[in-house]
Order: sequence, then C-alpha cells, then structure tokens
Amino acid sequence: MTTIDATPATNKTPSPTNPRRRVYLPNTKYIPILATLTLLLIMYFTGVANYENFGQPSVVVNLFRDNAVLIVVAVGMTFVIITGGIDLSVGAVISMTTTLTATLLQAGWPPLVVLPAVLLLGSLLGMGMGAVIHYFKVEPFIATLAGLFLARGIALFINQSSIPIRDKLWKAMSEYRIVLADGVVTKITSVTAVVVVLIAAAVLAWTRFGRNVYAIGGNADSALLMGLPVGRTKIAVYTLSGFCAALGGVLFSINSTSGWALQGQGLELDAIAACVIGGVLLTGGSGYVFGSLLGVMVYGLIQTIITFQGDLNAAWTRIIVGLLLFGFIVLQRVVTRRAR
Amino acid sequence: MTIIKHRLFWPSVILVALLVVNMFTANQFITVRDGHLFGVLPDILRGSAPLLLVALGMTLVIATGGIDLSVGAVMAISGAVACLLIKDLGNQNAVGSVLLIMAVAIGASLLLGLWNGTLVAVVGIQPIIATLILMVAGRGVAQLVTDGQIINVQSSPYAAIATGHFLSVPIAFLIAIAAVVLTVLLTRRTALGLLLESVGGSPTASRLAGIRARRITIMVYVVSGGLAGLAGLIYSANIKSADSISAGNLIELDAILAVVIGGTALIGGRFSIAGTVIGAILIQALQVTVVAVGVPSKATLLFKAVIVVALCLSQSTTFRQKVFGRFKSRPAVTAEVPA
Amino acid sequence: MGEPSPVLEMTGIRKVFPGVVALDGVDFRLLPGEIHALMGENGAGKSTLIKVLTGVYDIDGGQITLGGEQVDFTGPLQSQKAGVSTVYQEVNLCTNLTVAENIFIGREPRKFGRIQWGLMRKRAAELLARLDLNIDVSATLDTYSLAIQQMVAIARAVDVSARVLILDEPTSSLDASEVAQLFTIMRRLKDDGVAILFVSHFLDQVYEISDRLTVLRNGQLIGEYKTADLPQVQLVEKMIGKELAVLEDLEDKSQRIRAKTADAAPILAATGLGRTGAISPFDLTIHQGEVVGLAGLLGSGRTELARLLFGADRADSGSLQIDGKDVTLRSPQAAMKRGIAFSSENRRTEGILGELSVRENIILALQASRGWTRPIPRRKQDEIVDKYIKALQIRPADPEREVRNLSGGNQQKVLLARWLITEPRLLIIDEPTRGIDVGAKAEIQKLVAELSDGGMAVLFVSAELEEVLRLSHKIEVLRDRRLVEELENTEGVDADRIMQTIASGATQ
Amino acid sequence: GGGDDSSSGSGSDDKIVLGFSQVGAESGWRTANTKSIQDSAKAAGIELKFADAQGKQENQITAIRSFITQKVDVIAFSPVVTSGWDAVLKEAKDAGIPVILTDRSVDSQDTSLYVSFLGSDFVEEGKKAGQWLVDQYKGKTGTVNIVELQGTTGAAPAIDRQKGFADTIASDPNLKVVKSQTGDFTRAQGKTVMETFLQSTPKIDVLYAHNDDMGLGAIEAIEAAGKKPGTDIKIITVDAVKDGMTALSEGKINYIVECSPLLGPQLMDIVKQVKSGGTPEKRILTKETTFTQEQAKTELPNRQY
Ligand SMILES: Nc1ncnc2c1ncn2[C@@H]1O[C@H](COP(=O)(O)OP(=O)(O)OP(=O)(O)O)[C@@H](O)[C@H]1O
Ligand SMILES: Nc1ncnc2c1ncn2[C@@H]1O[C@H](COP(=O)(O)OP(=O)(O)OP(=O)(O)O)[C@@H](O)[C@H]1O
Ligand SMILES: [Mg+2]
Ligand SMILES: [Mg+2]
Repeated sequence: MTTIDATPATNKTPSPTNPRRRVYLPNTKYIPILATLTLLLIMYFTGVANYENFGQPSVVVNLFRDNAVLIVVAVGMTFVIITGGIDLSVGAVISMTTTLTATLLQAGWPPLVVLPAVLLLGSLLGMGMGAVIHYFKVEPFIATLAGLFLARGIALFINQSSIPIRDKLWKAMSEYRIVLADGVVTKITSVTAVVVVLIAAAVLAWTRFGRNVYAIGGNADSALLMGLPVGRTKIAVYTLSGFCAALGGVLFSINSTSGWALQGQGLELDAIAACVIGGVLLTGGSGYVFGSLLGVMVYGLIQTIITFQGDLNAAWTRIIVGLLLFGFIVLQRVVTRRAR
Repeated sequence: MTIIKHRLFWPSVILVALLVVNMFTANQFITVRDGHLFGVLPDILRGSAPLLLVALGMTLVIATGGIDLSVGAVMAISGAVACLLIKDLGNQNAVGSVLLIMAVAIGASLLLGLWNGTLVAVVGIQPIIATLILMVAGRGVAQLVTDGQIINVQSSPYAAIATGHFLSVPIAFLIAIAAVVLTVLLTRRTALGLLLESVGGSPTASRLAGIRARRITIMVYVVSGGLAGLAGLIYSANIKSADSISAGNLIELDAILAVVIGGTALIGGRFSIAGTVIGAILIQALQVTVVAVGVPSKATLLFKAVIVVALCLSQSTTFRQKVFGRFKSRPAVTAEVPA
Repeated sequence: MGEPSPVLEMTGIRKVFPGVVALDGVDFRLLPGEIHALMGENGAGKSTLIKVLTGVYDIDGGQITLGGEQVDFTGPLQSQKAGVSTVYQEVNLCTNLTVAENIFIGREPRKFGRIQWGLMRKRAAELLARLDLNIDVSATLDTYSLAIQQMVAIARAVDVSARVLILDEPTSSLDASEVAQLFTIMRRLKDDGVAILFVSHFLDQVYEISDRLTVLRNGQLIGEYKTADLPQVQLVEKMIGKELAVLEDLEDKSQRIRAKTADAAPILAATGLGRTGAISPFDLTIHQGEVVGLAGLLGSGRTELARLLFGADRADSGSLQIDGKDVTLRSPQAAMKRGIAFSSENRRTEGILGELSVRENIILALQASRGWTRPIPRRKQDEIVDKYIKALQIRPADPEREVRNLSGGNQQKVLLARWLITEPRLLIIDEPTRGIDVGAKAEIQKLVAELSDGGMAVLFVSAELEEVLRLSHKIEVLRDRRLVEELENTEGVDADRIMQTIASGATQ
Repeated sequence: GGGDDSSSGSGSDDKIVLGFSQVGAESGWRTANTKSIQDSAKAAGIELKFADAQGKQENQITAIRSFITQKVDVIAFSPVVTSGWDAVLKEAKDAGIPVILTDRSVDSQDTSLYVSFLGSDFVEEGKKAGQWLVDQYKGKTGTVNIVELQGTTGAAPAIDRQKGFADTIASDPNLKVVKSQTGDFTRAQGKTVMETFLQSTPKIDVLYAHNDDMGLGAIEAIEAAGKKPGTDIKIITVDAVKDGMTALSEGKINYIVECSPLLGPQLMDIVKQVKSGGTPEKRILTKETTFTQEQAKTELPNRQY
C-alpha cells in the first residue's frame, strides 16, 4: 500500500477520454429525439404524397393550433415524468378550468380577474398534490388520481352542461387571426403553446431548477443526499403541471369559447403517451421538452392522416391509429438501437 | 399496535365502513333466498369479479415494473368473440360448445397478452406505450368483430358464469376467488413471486443474478391478458350480450387503483395479492355505496375524491405519524425500545 | 497542549430503527484542523452517526452543536448550507447526469439565472485533474466505473469550502495512487483548518492520515483516542471486542502455493477474447482450485474482463472454452449453467435487491438457476441462509430483514453468500471485500482460500493489491484495458513488482 | 393507408363532397346513425369524408378545420356539446362552406353560422316519457316511486331527457323520483345501478331509463331480483333500438320514446338542396314517434337497427 511512488503520475490514464466516445456521433442522448423527428418527417411526407391538400402549409400550422392544449399540458407533464412522477389530473384540471372560466365570465366577472384566478387555482391544486406526494409519501399515481376526481368533481358540481362564453375579450382572443403568410393563419392559442415550449425548454436546460428535476428523476435518494431541494422541486413540478393544465384549460376555453365539465377526458393519457413517444422515460431522469412536442406532433399527424383518409368508421379509426402508433414506435426503437 | 401498522389495515377499515353503510341502506345485506345468497354483499362480491380478475393480472404486471393499459380492450375482444360464436350455435345452451367457445376467447386473450409481452420484453418498448397500442387498436378490433352493434345471446350456461350460483355462492365470485387462489399458488408456491419481485426491484441486478427476466415479463403480460379475457366473459355474460364499446372501458384505471390501494408500488417490486383483492372489492363497494346512499350524480366524483384522498392519506405512514403522532409524547417512543 | 474548542460536538446521540438500536448515547467531537477517523465493525453505526449529523435521519435523543450553536438539521440541504460537506458511503450521485453536473449540481455557476455550461465543464475538468483524473466531464456518470464515481463524489465534496468534511469510506474501491491523491488533498484542507471525519476499514490508511480516532461498537461509544497512542492490535480489539486471530494463518504464502493443483485440467480458457471499447483481446486460463488475481489501476479493465467471462457483456472477438468445449456466453444464465458465478463490484445497482429480505437475496441466484417451477423448500432455504449468516457473520442476524436496511459491509456479505450457495466451480468476485471490516475481511479471505483448497477456482478482483497478493496463485496484470502480463505468485512477487509491471506497460 | 380514392377530393368534379364529423361510437344507436349516413351518402352519390371524434369536442373542432383545409363542399356534424362552436363555425362561414347540424344542436347566438339543424329534441323526448307516465297515473292516488337511470353525467341527452321528464311529472305531486343515478348509457352500468336501486329502495314502481341499453340492463337486474319487469316495475326508455323494441313487444318494457338514428336520407336531401343553392328550413325535426307494447309488435319486423 505504500508503493505509490512507483507510478509516475504522468504515466497514468494516457487515454484521457473514454475511447467509446471518441468518434463523434450526434451525442447519443439526442438520438431518440432525432429518430423521432426523422420518422415524423417521413410520416408527414407520406401524407403529402398520398393526400391532396396535405402539403398545404396550413396543415402544419393547424397541427399547432389543434394541439395547442395538448402541447401545453405535455410540457408540464414532461417535468413531472422526468422527476419520475406522473400527473393524471391534467384532463380534469382542464375541465375544471373551462367550467369555472365560463361560469365566472357568465356571472360577469372581469376577464382580467378570471384569467389569473383560474391559473392560480390550477397551480394551487397542483401544489397541493405535490405537497401530498412529497410530505406524505403518497404514490403520485394515486394522489393525482384523487386530484382528477376532485377537479372533475368540482367541475360537474358547478355545472353539468356546457356553458357558452360570450365575453368580449375571450371572443376576441378566439377570433383573432395571426397571418403568417398568404392563406396561412394561426391563432393566439398556438402561439401561446409555442412560447410555453420555448420557455419550458430553456428552464429545463439552463436553470438550476431544471437540473434538479433531472437529478431527482435519476435518483431521488441521491439527490437528497447531495443536498438538493428535493421537496421544493417536486412540489414545484406538480405546481407547474397544474399551471400548464390550467393554461391548457384557458386555451381550451378560448378555442371553443365554452366551458364543459367533460372536457379533456382522457387527455392525461394522450399527454403521457406524447411524452413517452417523444423519448421521455417514465422511470424518470431523461427526456426533453422538444421530445414531448414531437410526441404531440406524432399524435396530431396521425389524427390528421385519419381525417384526410376520411372513410374510416370508428372501429377502423382506432385500428389505424393503433397501427400507425405501432409502426412508429417500433421503427423508433429500431433506429435508436442501431444508432447506439 | 402492530395490526394498525399493517399496510392493509386502513383500506380494510374503509371497506368495512362502506359495507356497514350498505348494511343500513339496503333492504337485505345478506340472506338466503331461493337457495342462494342474496343481498347487497353478494351483489358487491359478484359485481367486483371482473375488476378483481383484471386487477389480479395488473398486480403481477406492476410487480415487474410494468403496466397494462390494454385490459379493457382485451375484455371487449374476448366478450365479442365469445358472443359472436355463441350466437351462431345451433343450440346456445349446449354446455360443451359454450365451454369450448369460452376457451377460444380466453385463448385469444392470451395471444393478445403475448403480443404485449413481446413488445415490452423483446422489442423493448416502454410498457405504457406498448400496451397503449393494443388499448387503442384492440377496441377497434372488438367493434369490428361486433360490427359496432351489441350482440345478444340467449345462452343460460354462458349467463351462468356471471349470474349463476354454485353452492349458493355467485359463480362469478367463485371464479374470481379461484383465480386469486391460483395466482397465489402460482406466485407463492413456486419461485415465480420472488423472481417477479426481483425483476421489478432491479432488472439489472436480476439479470446478473441469472434470472430470465424476459421470459418472466412475457409471462405476466400473458397472464394479465388471460385474466382480462376471463373478466370480459363475465362482463358480457352478465348482460348476456357483447358490448364492444363500453366493455372494460376505463377499467385499467380502476384496476391500477385497486392494485395501488392494495399496497403494491407502481415502480415494481413487492406485491400483495391480498391487497389487490381488498382494493378491488373496495372500489366496487364504493360504487355501490354511491348509488345506495343516493349521492346525486353530479356529486359522485366529489364523493369518490374524498374517499380516495382519505385512502391515500391513511396509507401514508408519514401522514399517520404526523397526525396521530402528535397525540403521543416523544418520550413514549423511547420508552418502548428495550422491549 | 490546549485543545481548540470542537467545531462539531455530538452528545448522547441515540438513534433507533425498528428492531435495532443503531446508536446508543454516542458522544463525538471534531476539532478544527484535524482528521478524525471513525472506526468500528460493519453495522457498528458509523454511517448512521454521519446521517444523523447531516440531517438525513431525525435523532431520537441527544444533541448536536456545530460551531458552538445547537443545530437540528432537517435534511442534507440544511447541513450543507451550514458548512458540512459529505461523501456518503454508497456513491450517492445521479448517474443520469454528466460528471460535471454531478460535481456542480446545486451550485452551478450561473449568469442571469442561466447555467454557464462551458465554465462548469472547465472547472469540473480542472478539479478532477487535481485528483489526477482526466475524464470526459460531459459524459454521463453511468459510463464510468464505480471507482471513478467515487472520485467524482469526492471531488464534489472537497470543492465546496466547508467547515466540516465527512468522508464515509471514500477509499473503498480506490487503489493506492488515488488514495494518495486523496490524502494530499485532505492534508491540504486540514492545514486550512477544515475538520475532517474519515471512515475506512483500511487500518493502514487510518494510521497514515488520522490524528485521532473514535471507536464505535454495536452502536455504543467505546472511546476516543489519539491515533499515535493506540497500536493497531489494540484498535482492532476495541473494535471487535476480542482478539483477532484469523489473519495470521493466511500470511504464509508458500503454503498457498503448494496447495495449488498444478496440472489439473483448465476449467476455463479464453483465447483472444475481447470486446471493443471495453477490453482488448486477451488469453487466460483458469484451473480448478486456482485463485487468479486481477491487478491493475482504476479503469484498467478488470471489471470488464470479469464481466466477459460471466456473459454479463458479450464478447465480440476470440473464443472461450469451458471444460475444453467451445462456448459463447450469451447471458449470465449461460455462464451459471456452466458453474460460473459473478459478484459485481457495484453492489447497490447490480447486486442487492433492497426491498427483498436477506433470505431472498441470498437464495436468489440459486433459485434463478433452478427456474421458477422448482422452488427451494422453505426449510432448506432457512437452513442455508442460517448457515451463511453465521459463517459470514451477517448482522443483524435476521434473515427476514430488508437488505437495504443493512449496513454496507453486511450487504456485501449477503451478496457473497448468494454466490457461494450456488456452489460454483469458478467464482468471479469483483471487489468482494469492499467496505468490509477487518474481521470479516479476514474471514472472507480465509473462506476463499478454503474454497480453492476444496477445488473451486476463483477469479479475484480487488483494488487492494496486498489482498490479491495474499490470496492468488497467479496474478494477471492489466493496464489500459489490456492484459499486459501474467505473473506466477512466487516468492519474489510483491506489490512493487506489480506496480512496476503496470508502470512499464510491458505487453503480453 | 391508401388514398387513391381521395384524388377526387376538392370538388374538382361535380361530385359533392360532404365532411361529416360524428360524435363517436358510444352506443349501438350511434353506430346505426353512422351507418345510415354512410349508406345514404353512397346511395345519393355524395362523397363522404367521415371523422369520428371519439366523444371529444377538440377532435371535432380539429376535424371541422381539417374539412375546411380539404375544401369540402358541405360540412355536417353532430356536436358533442352545445356550446363552443362559434369560432370554428365562423371559420367555415368565412371559407364559404355551409354547415348542417345533425342530431344535436348548438347554442350559438348567431344562427347564420349554420344553415340547418336536423335532429331530435331531447327535452321533448323527456317530456313525452313523462307525459305517458302522467297519463298512466291520472286520477290514481298514492305515491309512485320512480327511479331514474341517467345517461353519462354531463352529456347533453342526459341533461335534457332528465329535464324534460322532471318538468312534466311535476304536474302530478304523486310522481316522485326517489333515486336517480348515472348508468353511463351502458347495459352493464344500467344493470349494476339497478341492482343497487333494488337493494336500497323499499319500493320501486317505475323505472325511467335515458336509453334502451340501460333499460335492458336494468331488466336483467329486476329479473334476477325475482320481480317481473313491465309488471312489478313499469319501465320507460328512450331510443327504440331493435333490442329495446323486442323487450317492449315482450312486455318487459312499457313505453319507448323513439329517437331515430336514421338521419342519413334526410341529411343527404338537405345537402343536395344546399349545394344547389336552396335554403332548407332552419330546424328540421326528425320523424319520431313513441311506442306502446302493441305498437311495438307491429313495428318490430321493420326495425333495421
Ligand atoms: N434505514 C435503516 N433501517 C433499519 N435499520 C438500519 C437502517 N440503516 C441502518 N440500519 C441498521 O443500523 C445499524 C448501523 O448501520 P450503519 O450503516 O450505521 O453501519 P456502519 O457502521 O456504517 O457499517 P459499515 O461499515 O458496514 O458501513 C445496522 O445494524 C443496520 O442494520
Ligand atoms: N482513468 C480513466 N479514464 C477514462 N475512463 C475511465 C478511467 N477509468 C475508468 N474509466 C471508465 O470506467 C469504465 C470501467 O472500467 P473497468 O470497470 O473495467 O475498470 P476496473 O479495472 O474494474 O477499475 P475499477 O477499479 O474502476 O473498477 C470504463 O468503461 C471506462 O470508461
Ligand atoms: Mg457504513
Ligand atoms: Mg472494477
């Protein structure tokens, strides 16, 4: 044990880097995303080749508009899943938000009060669930399921039927057209969604909070021992997800100028699926906001293809969606494996 | 003291509480009529059979760290296949043919489970997505099989699996219990349970301990498929028809909830079949209670939310410590140590 | 000499886990500018004392003062803020993050709230270079071996300017030169007035570096001593409560060499076996009853070599013969079927199943090889498990306890037991004595010797060269992921000789 | 998927292209509705772009927008909910595509957003069911205990059928809804909920189910409890699908209010009318009736769905 000087320090580790990493491939951690993107493009061009009008720019632009809510929700979900959690309450929070928004607006509340109020409520609900998950060590699944029941329960309790929104601001937002190019129009909702994605991606990649999210997902026990604010971060991601869901609800209410307690049913599963398709690992610790965005795009594109196909009844719609999903996932898997 | 600490204590308490409520609201809680059990309790037990079966398979899947979203679709397919074949029977009451058809339907479900298992264990797709594919497409297939309509059958042997009685006990419940017993034997009398928990606990460590994780994973999905198929048969026999649209709709959520209530963690590892049984019956009892007490349908979800919140808090050791711990003074803790 | 007032003082600390009193009225003091060793057997309560101090666990009694003020940390975050920097026993880092992130997470260099990645990587690389570690800091941590991870953890802890530095078995998988690097840094910090708490089962290291030491046994304080005043033998006595006799038997090397069955048929013969990026093709034969040691520096490829022989990784060149027959090991099962067992160096992620009980962990491999349809009868399980709990002195001796609640050293023993009960013909053990106390280590070494006398072949990997020398019949020296030399462990072979081989880099 | 047949897409030839967005496939009734529309489109020589919304408003909005992108000639849809169509309908209007509502209405204040609404009136159906009951118990004394199996909570038909029914029976203080709970429009739920109703209600005289399927499930439960459906407990349902009519003719149901899914032929007529520049009536009620047990016996052989 005392023969240290026999090894001249300079002689040690002549290969400074891991040889496996010497060849430059696109960084392996981005491979799933790149694979998803490639496959998405392939899918898109297959659509263009097969359907008339599919190549119009508005198809792509509408993808963002039609899936604005899902995008926003998936962003929040991405944070939650990266910490190794799950949030089932998002769809219900959307319904609660739309119902509440519509009810309050109908009751004559000023829209500029309603907006922050519902966003705050969604965040608070998220925070509550996060707190229960962290402090009482309740499984995220069951805690957020309770949140689901609660939020939709509140919505149904407020009003079972759909409530129209006739508020001027809401209507204006709903009808405001942003002209991107000749004949290519988009709406506030899609712009909001894109902004949310950009902000979230920046937060996840560049801030301390973002890194803590990954650390917790990698190993929550270690993160705690490393002195990271595990509790605070966990609560924050659920708050964030609640906020995103509430924002999704607002977008929903803008999109449809109405509120309804059954809105957003099953949306949680779509959001989770979108994240996972986009390469976020359900076990936590890995994934990107852009991945989830791509996941939503895959979902949206499948829907678009189905509508363009136009001759599928319910049964075939489901089967084709399943098959497309299957094809996509398996290809993604194969491509990622090859590249590794 | 120790019994209160048991993780199934609080779910059991809530279950018993719900049953007690039903005791007061019901005309009959449990009686014998026409030679078989009758009343709310038998109704709850019978009604819980499909959920129990599905949750049972889900428990094993979850133990390996997976999840099976496709159970509802498998239920729909199995019921559809069975009813379609039975409808075309010359004599719908021929016990032999009906049994054969049921075997075919379950066979189909096992194959669907195999498909899931292969996607997860061989292709390496995350379980939630792998089974989502079948969840979406499978119901489409079921709708295709039934042509979107409800297929009616008039087969008393088939109906019996849901509504019949054997030794005055509902057959559906007996089937569920038989499945539970079989699963317990399968997992605890063989080494399967241990290996499952090991794979769920850490796939890497299990592989290095020489466990054939792949085979085991495929197997649990197959079992889950088969049990879902059986549940689908009971579901459709109960209404003597195949309803491909609503059969097993959203049951995956209830099943997962039952498993989690039963104390099995979603990340995999240790599982408790007894817990799942309690969980499944609890959910059914809750549903019945909601109707029996006459909770208005717009408040139903709120009512459920309260129960689930109570459940999840009661199961949290930390919560109990923080709330009930207040009553005890700190020195008391130290005092009991020497024992 | 007037003692400076302690920077940290713990008095009457009591910590109870269900069924165990882990600490019972322990006092502990740490003076500024000293290196203080905390000594005790596996399960004595060292790690628990540390976790109690840093707020991971609540205390059930006693009090802690830091810098004269009473503290009650609610978590590592608080203690870290108060100037206590800690390396916990099992490497507690996030393997999904890069090396640089692991070092800096929680205190990343930022500008306008945005992390400065470039700066962070640069600083991380510099920091590691000071520990003589030149690795790619932007690679994720899971691409590195456990030893490197341990170095990264150390780097993280020493970089923060702390009042108190706690190192819980930081050297358990490091080899001599890394240890030397670490000690240099520790001395420098000590000179700066940092109080260092150091845990190690290597007595040499303790005597080399520490000023004072505190001994725990069974959760109780035995005493606090000046290192210089307490001879090794007495220290061991205080730790285990009785005299240690086992070690002596082994020292006679000539005896070991004689025991070797010289011309038995080889169990395993590898020719040109290799895996790109992991280990260059190598030749190796292992005979029945032979103990083969692997020596090399950190990252030299010992673990990779061992994994190939077990089928944990697949070889992509060369061939492997077992009992004279060509085989390709596609999976661990394939190797196990041929009588090979492998205990990984990374017990936390590749070894134990924390949720399962001691009994289940022990029988796991045997059960796996029997298949799920043939369970081991419970009576037999209990019998085997009891036997090994006794033989390896696993404590607490409760087969139904969850393994994750065992102390690190005891977990290691459980793993060893797991493989011993499969009665392999070739036992590959990677760092089997990592984190194991003196007494148990001697027991394990004795056990290995006995097993080899009984005809079992053993491939023994350890960062502790002396151990390799003591046990092996022949020693394979690795360097830069290639096997550079095979040495018969004869009279003239000693640590110096091996280090020279490594340094000169002779090729096969 | 193929797509060779869609090359005829944007009305480049004289074939009319109709984009139809269906609510979903939540029941046999809905499937019959879909079939009717698909079949009659084919018969009328109209090219149908069909999209299934799976019960989600957002999907439906997406589908309608997609129809606009695809430049179909006419859009028709059965709204999932009543509110929230203004924006998308305006887009259609701006694109110059006429919109026809089928089966369910929307609550837009600007009625110029759609050209016509073809469908039944759920409130009216509830009223018809209630009226029959009022007539049955006219002049009788003693309370009549009614249990109600509602449709999916929050769904428009469920809300309206409950409302129409409740409004009508309010005229007779003896008629009392003692229990009301959702049966999700499905047989299985109908059966389960009815089982509990039977267990927890001392005396049930009448069952009102928001659709046939729930009623049929409830019949199973009633029989299992040893009572005679139609006699011991009077049953009223809505829809009049074949299975329901069979039960009605067998005397297990007492009264069914029809809600016809066969909107296809009428819809195609309107489409053609719109396309050729005509203005159809704003509100077209589907031809619907009610059935008693006797009427059912004669009608049953003609039921196709
Ligand atoms: N979380 C826990 N739950 C229950 N018992 C525990 C827990 N952590 C530690 N113990 C028990 O407390 C005792 C002290 O363990 P500790 O880890 O402090 O030992 P140690 O001195 O660090 O040993 P080693 O040298 O093996 O690391 C052991 O008996 C152990 O089994
Ligand atoms: N000094 C180093 N420089 C770069 N990479 C290293 C170094 N040491 C180890 N590694 C990485 O660690 C991985 C594991 O090496 P391996 O486990 O075979 O080494 P070992 O000889 O067992 O050493 P250890 O004592 O670390 O267990 C290798 O894949 C390599 O990428
Ligand atoms: Mg320790
Ligand atoms: Mg190693």
